[in-house]
Amino acid sequence: MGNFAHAHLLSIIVAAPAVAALVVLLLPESERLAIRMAALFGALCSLAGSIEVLRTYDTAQAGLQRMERYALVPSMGIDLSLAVDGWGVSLLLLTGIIITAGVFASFTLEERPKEFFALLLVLVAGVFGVFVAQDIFVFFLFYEVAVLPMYLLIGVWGSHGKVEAHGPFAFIWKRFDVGGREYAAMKLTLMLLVGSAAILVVIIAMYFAAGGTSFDLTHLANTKFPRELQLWAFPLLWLGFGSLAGVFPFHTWSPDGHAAAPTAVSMLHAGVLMKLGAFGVIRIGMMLLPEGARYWAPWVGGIAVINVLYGALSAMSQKDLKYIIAYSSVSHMGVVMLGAATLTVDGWNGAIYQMFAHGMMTGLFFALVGLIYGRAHTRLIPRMGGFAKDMPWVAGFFVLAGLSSLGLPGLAGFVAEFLVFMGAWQSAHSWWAIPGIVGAWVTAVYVLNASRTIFFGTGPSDEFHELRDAHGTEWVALWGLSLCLMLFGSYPRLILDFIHIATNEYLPKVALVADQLAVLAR
Amino acid sequence: MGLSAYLLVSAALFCLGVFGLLTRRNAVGILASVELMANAGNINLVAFARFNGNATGQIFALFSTALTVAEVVVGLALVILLYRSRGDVLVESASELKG
Amino acid sequence: MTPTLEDLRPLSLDLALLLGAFAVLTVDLFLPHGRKRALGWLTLALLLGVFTASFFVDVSGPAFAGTYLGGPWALMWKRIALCAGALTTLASLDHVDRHFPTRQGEFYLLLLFCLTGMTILPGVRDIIPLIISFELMGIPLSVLAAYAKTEDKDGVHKHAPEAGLKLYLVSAVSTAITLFGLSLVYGMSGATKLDAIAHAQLSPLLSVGMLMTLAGLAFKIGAVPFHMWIPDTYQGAPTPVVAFLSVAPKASGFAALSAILLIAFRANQAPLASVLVLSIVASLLVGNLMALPQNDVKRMLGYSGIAQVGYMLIGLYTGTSYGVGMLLFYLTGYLVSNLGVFFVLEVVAPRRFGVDVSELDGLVRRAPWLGLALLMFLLSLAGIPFAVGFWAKFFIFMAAYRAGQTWLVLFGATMAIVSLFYYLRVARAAFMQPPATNETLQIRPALAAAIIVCLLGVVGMGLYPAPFLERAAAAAQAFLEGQG
Amino acid sequence: MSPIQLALLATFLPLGTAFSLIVLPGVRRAGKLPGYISVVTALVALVSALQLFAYGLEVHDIARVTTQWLPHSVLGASSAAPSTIEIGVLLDGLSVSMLVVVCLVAFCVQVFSLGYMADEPPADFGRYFTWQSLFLFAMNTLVIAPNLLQLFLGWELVGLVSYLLIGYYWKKPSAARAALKAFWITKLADMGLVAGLIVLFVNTGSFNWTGTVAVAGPVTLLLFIAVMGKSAQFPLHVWLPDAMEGPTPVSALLHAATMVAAGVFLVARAHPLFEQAPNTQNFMAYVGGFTALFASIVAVVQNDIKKVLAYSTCSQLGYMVCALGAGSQVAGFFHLTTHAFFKAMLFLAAGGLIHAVHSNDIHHMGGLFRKMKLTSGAFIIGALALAGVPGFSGFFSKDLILEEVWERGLYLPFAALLIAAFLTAFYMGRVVFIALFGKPSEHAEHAHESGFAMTFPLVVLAIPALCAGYFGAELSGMYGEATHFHLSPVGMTASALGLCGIGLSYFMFGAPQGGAALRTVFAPLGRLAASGIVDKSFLFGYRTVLRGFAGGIGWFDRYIIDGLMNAIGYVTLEVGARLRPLQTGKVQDYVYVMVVATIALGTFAAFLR
Repeated sequence: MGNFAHAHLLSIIVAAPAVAALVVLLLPESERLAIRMAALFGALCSLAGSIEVLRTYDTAQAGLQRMERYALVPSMGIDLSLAVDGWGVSLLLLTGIIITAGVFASFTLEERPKEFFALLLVLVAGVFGVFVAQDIFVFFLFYEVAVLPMYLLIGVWGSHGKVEAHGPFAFIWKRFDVGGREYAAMKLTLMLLVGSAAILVVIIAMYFAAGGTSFDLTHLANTKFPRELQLWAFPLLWLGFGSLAGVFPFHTWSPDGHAAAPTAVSMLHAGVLMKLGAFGVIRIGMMLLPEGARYWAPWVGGIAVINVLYGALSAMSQKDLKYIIAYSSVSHMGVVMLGAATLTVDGWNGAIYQMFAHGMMTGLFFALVGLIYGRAHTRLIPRMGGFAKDMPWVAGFFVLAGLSSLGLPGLAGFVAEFLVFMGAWQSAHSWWAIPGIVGAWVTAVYVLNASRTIFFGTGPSDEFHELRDAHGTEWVALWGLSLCLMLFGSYPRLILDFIHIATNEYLPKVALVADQLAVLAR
Repeated sequence: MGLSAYLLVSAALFCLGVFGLLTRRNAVGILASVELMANAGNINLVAFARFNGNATGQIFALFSTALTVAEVVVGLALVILLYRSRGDVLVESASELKG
Repeated sequence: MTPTLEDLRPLSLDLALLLGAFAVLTVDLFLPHGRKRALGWLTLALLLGVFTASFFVDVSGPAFAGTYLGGPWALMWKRIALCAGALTTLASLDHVDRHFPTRQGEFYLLLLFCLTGMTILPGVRDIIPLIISFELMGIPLSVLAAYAKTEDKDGVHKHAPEAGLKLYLVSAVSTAITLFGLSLVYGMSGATKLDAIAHAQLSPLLSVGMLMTLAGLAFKIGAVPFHMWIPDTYQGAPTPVVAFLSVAPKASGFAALSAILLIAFRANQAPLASVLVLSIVASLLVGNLMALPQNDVKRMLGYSGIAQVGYMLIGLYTGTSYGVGMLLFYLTGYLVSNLGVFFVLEVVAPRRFGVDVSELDGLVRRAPWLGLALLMFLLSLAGIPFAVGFWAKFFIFMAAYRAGQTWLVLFGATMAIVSLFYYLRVARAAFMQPPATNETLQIRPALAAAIIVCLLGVVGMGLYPAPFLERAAAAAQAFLEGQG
Repeated sequence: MSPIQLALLATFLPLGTAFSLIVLPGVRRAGKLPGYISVVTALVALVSALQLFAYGLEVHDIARVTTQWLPHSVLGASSAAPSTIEIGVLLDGLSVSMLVVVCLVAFCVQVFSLGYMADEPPADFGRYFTWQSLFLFAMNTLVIAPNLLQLFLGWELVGLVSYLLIGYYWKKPSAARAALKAFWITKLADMGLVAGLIVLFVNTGSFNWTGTVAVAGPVTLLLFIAVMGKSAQFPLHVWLPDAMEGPTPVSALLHAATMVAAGVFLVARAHPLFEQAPNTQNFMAYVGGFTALFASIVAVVQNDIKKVLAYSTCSQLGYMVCALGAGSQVAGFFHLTTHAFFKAMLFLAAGGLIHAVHSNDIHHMGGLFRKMKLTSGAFIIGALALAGVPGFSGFFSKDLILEEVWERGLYLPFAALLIAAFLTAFYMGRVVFIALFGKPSEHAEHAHESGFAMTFPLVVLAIPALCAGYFGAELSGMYGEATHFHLSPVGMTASALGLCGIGLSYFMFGAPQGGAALRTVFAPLGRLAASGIVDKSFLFGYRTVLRGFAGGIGWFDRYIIDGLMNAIGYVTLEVGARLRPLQTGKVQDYVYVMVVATIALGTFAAFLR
């Protein structure tokens, strides 16, 4: 048994949530505790597996490890092949942490917990799958599985928030229930699937260009695709995956989606799912289409810079707490994309680390926001004030998450942002670093301003009589994520060493030629 | 008489059938028009058989006739059904399912 | 060449079906009222028996001097037809027993005739039996569509005659057009064998004939612009019939189209290709866009079916064995998904033939597993992973890309997103709305079994499509290589 | 214990304390216990620091240990050895001296806080000492940094603690705002530090301050921007006066003695870098000189005793920056040291006074000298040191600065510093004469001498405030070249001006019926200061420009970008709805369409061919 588990650890990590989902579905609705425990068990299994993968990853050997391969459609070369590299190791861990925290944060969910946890676990199985899939087709399958449950999760368990109709398109608002959860769910699903459609086209194109025999990532990575194909395919991948990563202007599902989503779903979605998009851009887009990546890198970086500043400024102008955090995700995912676009070691390290750091940070944020919303029954910041009196810990955690998001040293966000900015300065477009740094400051402005308005000053007013601090299982999520933020902020090598190994292995295939070209150009 | 004459007749018959199909309001009339169209095809088959020098066309025509007969039987049954449900056999009146 | 008994061997399954049909007719005469339900079971047993037999009886090889050609291709289609028939029978048992208790025999008889046409058609290599078997499939459908007569005791089926009439009239016209076209084709080529027609010189009159033939066949599958009967008929006909109607003519139509287009017209495709592309684009656009504002689920499914036909036509359009194989696979996937949706509708609204979206409100609260099944069917139709529909679309796209039609892939993928909107609308009603009534849903075991089989098909093929896929590809290859 | 261990002890013990207090709410709320724990921690740190100091007196470069913090490599770089980004401990004269200053002041402030904060509710009291311990950790991290990266880590952390402690009274909206303002403005300036670090690293491959750097100019300029923020140089000084919303001991520790001096420490640390950038140095000298002058002018008209001291801190930091700009690491750092002692003492004493009268206004204090002899005495010693009266520590360091600036030929800053010296003496005199000797106010009726906890630190701090100047040679030897004090005309002038300032203030505020006429001279100055032009520009920049722009972006995103996305969906739906009437329901129409379509497709096919 032990040997079996060891040999199929990756499958187990992916399958554990799926199996747990099935178990949850089979349990009767009345057995709420059993349902929760099953969900928790599934999440914990994956987390433990992720930690074990991290522990046993052989850094000396590097490369892909724990390869598992099962034929799926042999005639077309589709294999269910799983393996883990330095990036996978870290992102698996992130997913494990977030789902565990997510389950804890919504442990006491009252409304239809059975379906909720089942969908949540299915989604997470998809996420795990994406991070370990070594077959581009299977990658895509898992990607879709990770994206789709969102529709129901938001649509059924989401919350409403009205958006006023203004501007030239106001008449459309009247037709749509803008701000409603069903609107948000539909918008999110459709926008993300448009991206999927673009990805699908490129996957097919690459498959045939590589001989039409295999979808294996390594095989494709070793194929030199014609320049023409790379040039048209890369932007499709970038925008396709980018729509999930919140790349401007395809980010607009994010504020509505995150605002409407229930706590655990926001945590997972902003915490892990958006990373899938960025991961896809790097792992599929840049690594398989290096020439395209180099050609489009200025665009990727330029848009990412817009994302960083635009997201931050948009967040600043919001009054709805969830919208602020959602826009901050857009801004921070810009940092990831910026790091990716630099095509430097530091930039890529930073990008992956930012996924990791932002995942935990935004997970913490959404856990807190859910908690505040659950007690205050409003998300409008101007109505709040002085909440720290009744919920001091929540205030503290909120500030902590904010500090991480603005890149305070000692917390995980700093390491990532610093690396990305360093990478940006080393890249061919040094100026990218400047808006990036400014974006971090704007983040400081809006995040701390929000926490001041919500928690500090006089108050709370009489209408908020249900305010109380976190309790029960909520503590686990909050403490877990906070401690992770501090741990990975002060000792980043815990993860960064793994990331570095993979970056060192992958980047030369993408970027070294760029340097050589630059030399030639001079 | 050459082949083209037969073809012209059949084409005319076919067009006549189409015309009737589009202009008749009575379901029975429409059925008759469809028969005209089908028989235009039959004329073709027989004529071609004659000019191609094999009998396959004639056999085809036989089958085709049988086919149209079967069709008309069902069609008339439906017309009766229509009449029973609405009291007339105007096809226009059967237009509640739309959009 | 005189026909021998050996000529009947490749057709043994179809003959068995035909004999079974007569058996049903005979038994019907002796069954008292109130016991007619047994006919359904008899039909089901027959279909399952034939289906099982298809794995043991060798039905390959030519018959009647090459008029018929048995082989993997014909066999695959036969099995698809038998599955569709068996599932429809299973789902119709209660419906027929409740609504037409005295007319059960005819119902199953018509169904079996229709199926016989379907099973014979794919192996036929001559235009005369082709059109005969095609009509054998087609004519009973018109009757079935209008099967719920006005005097039905519930008195709510006044749309049924309209649905039947529309199907019938358009069908008759299309038959006439096909006949006229085939007569021209025969005239210009001097032959009725598909292989022989392929050698004909291209002439204007032949082109006209080909085009008219195609137009007639396009009507059956419901490709734009020959699609207009579909939504009306779907809305007005009894649900189990519609379920069958949504797959049977499509299957036959595509089998016939493949035979005509890829064998008979294989040398003269050029003028047809552009027409086909127009039809594909129009089908995808019209089907998807017009499905968007529909409130009646069956009507919406009608339009969505038009869009699905657009995807299938892509496979045909590529003309490659790969593309045709994927068309076959697509059809298989479409069959289980689409039947599944209609069966769920039958559970939800057994008395009415039109089903408003709001009737599905809160379905998942009233019957969780039914809701889940509905969701899977819808996702499969929309082409979402781990449901068979995804693989189907994916492979169609692969085929299109391989044939150099990158833009079709992009267009098709985009339209798939549009389709998601209306499919999710149904899912939304089932999952997000509060239930309209607290009435518990009666799910008859037979119907439940049919739904479960469909669900297993959707999920099973979604998780592990390889065997089906490889069979479909092999069948298509055999077909194009002239091995039947 | 080895020096490294001592340094780590002094750094991480406070962290341990802070962390334990955070995660153990029971201990944190246990009355005075957290205070005692924290004080003991600070004492241990102080002892360690003193021991290190003893080492340092003998061996200037004690030890340097680093460890990899982040992996790093450059693609295509030929070097086989992986380059890394490091953190660690560097112990040399400069860092151990600073360590002593930090630990000593922190210890004194914490002891003082035991008394000053005694009335706070237990939870808040615990929180206060948690942050105090955290500060000690952060500041020590900064001090023992072996390279600019770690210095930056500490730099940001002290900024964080500053934010937390200014916002200690978070229920007061003004305190919450002040905390925010301090953080925003220092963070704004820190962008320069981040950029500087990155440019430095990318060009040299390390964060060290040694070695020749081709881009020294831009790097130092960027670093200096951060210094301006942290050390409250004009125009980024606006947060410092507001920071006085924090408890007074916090002001003493963070916003007078140590944290704000971090900027000066940075420049002193990175002296080798700055030496390579004469332009930056000149710029620094001018900024420092102007700040010294400007802040002392504003200080003259303040009535809030903490605001006076805050502006005075600004002004003195200006001195230090100016000295560093003149290229004198020794002078700048020496003044940092002396200033830390006497300014901390001043603040603590002021805290004692405030505690006694429950008001910050100097006019409410009047005549406290008689009631609080010890506290007032400490205040007076501090004031004299600050005014640069010969014999007090401030005299020596200020003298050294003026000399260096004069020698460097920076006459304009020199003049500014001289005037500032005069004004410093004047405003300190004003405070002393009004608050300690002035007309007794009714607020001060019940005032009495503070308890032991609040007087003991004053005594401890008074010693270095009085005598630190006499050890200038030894101290400067530790962190630069040994500089012996000598009388010079420059120093004499300054001292004379200082005495004049005191005299003038006595004449105006101390003497009975002091020259009211002379006060009118300062009226325009007062109005200028009260208008807060710099503050208002910042407010305008934030409220109108930044928030306005952000509002615009938010609107654009919601209603244009998102509107477009919605429009796509809307158009699709609308097209579908508009197509519906085509399906007429009349079967003849369907047939018609079929026929026409067949003909059209035929024509199309024929045409294509």
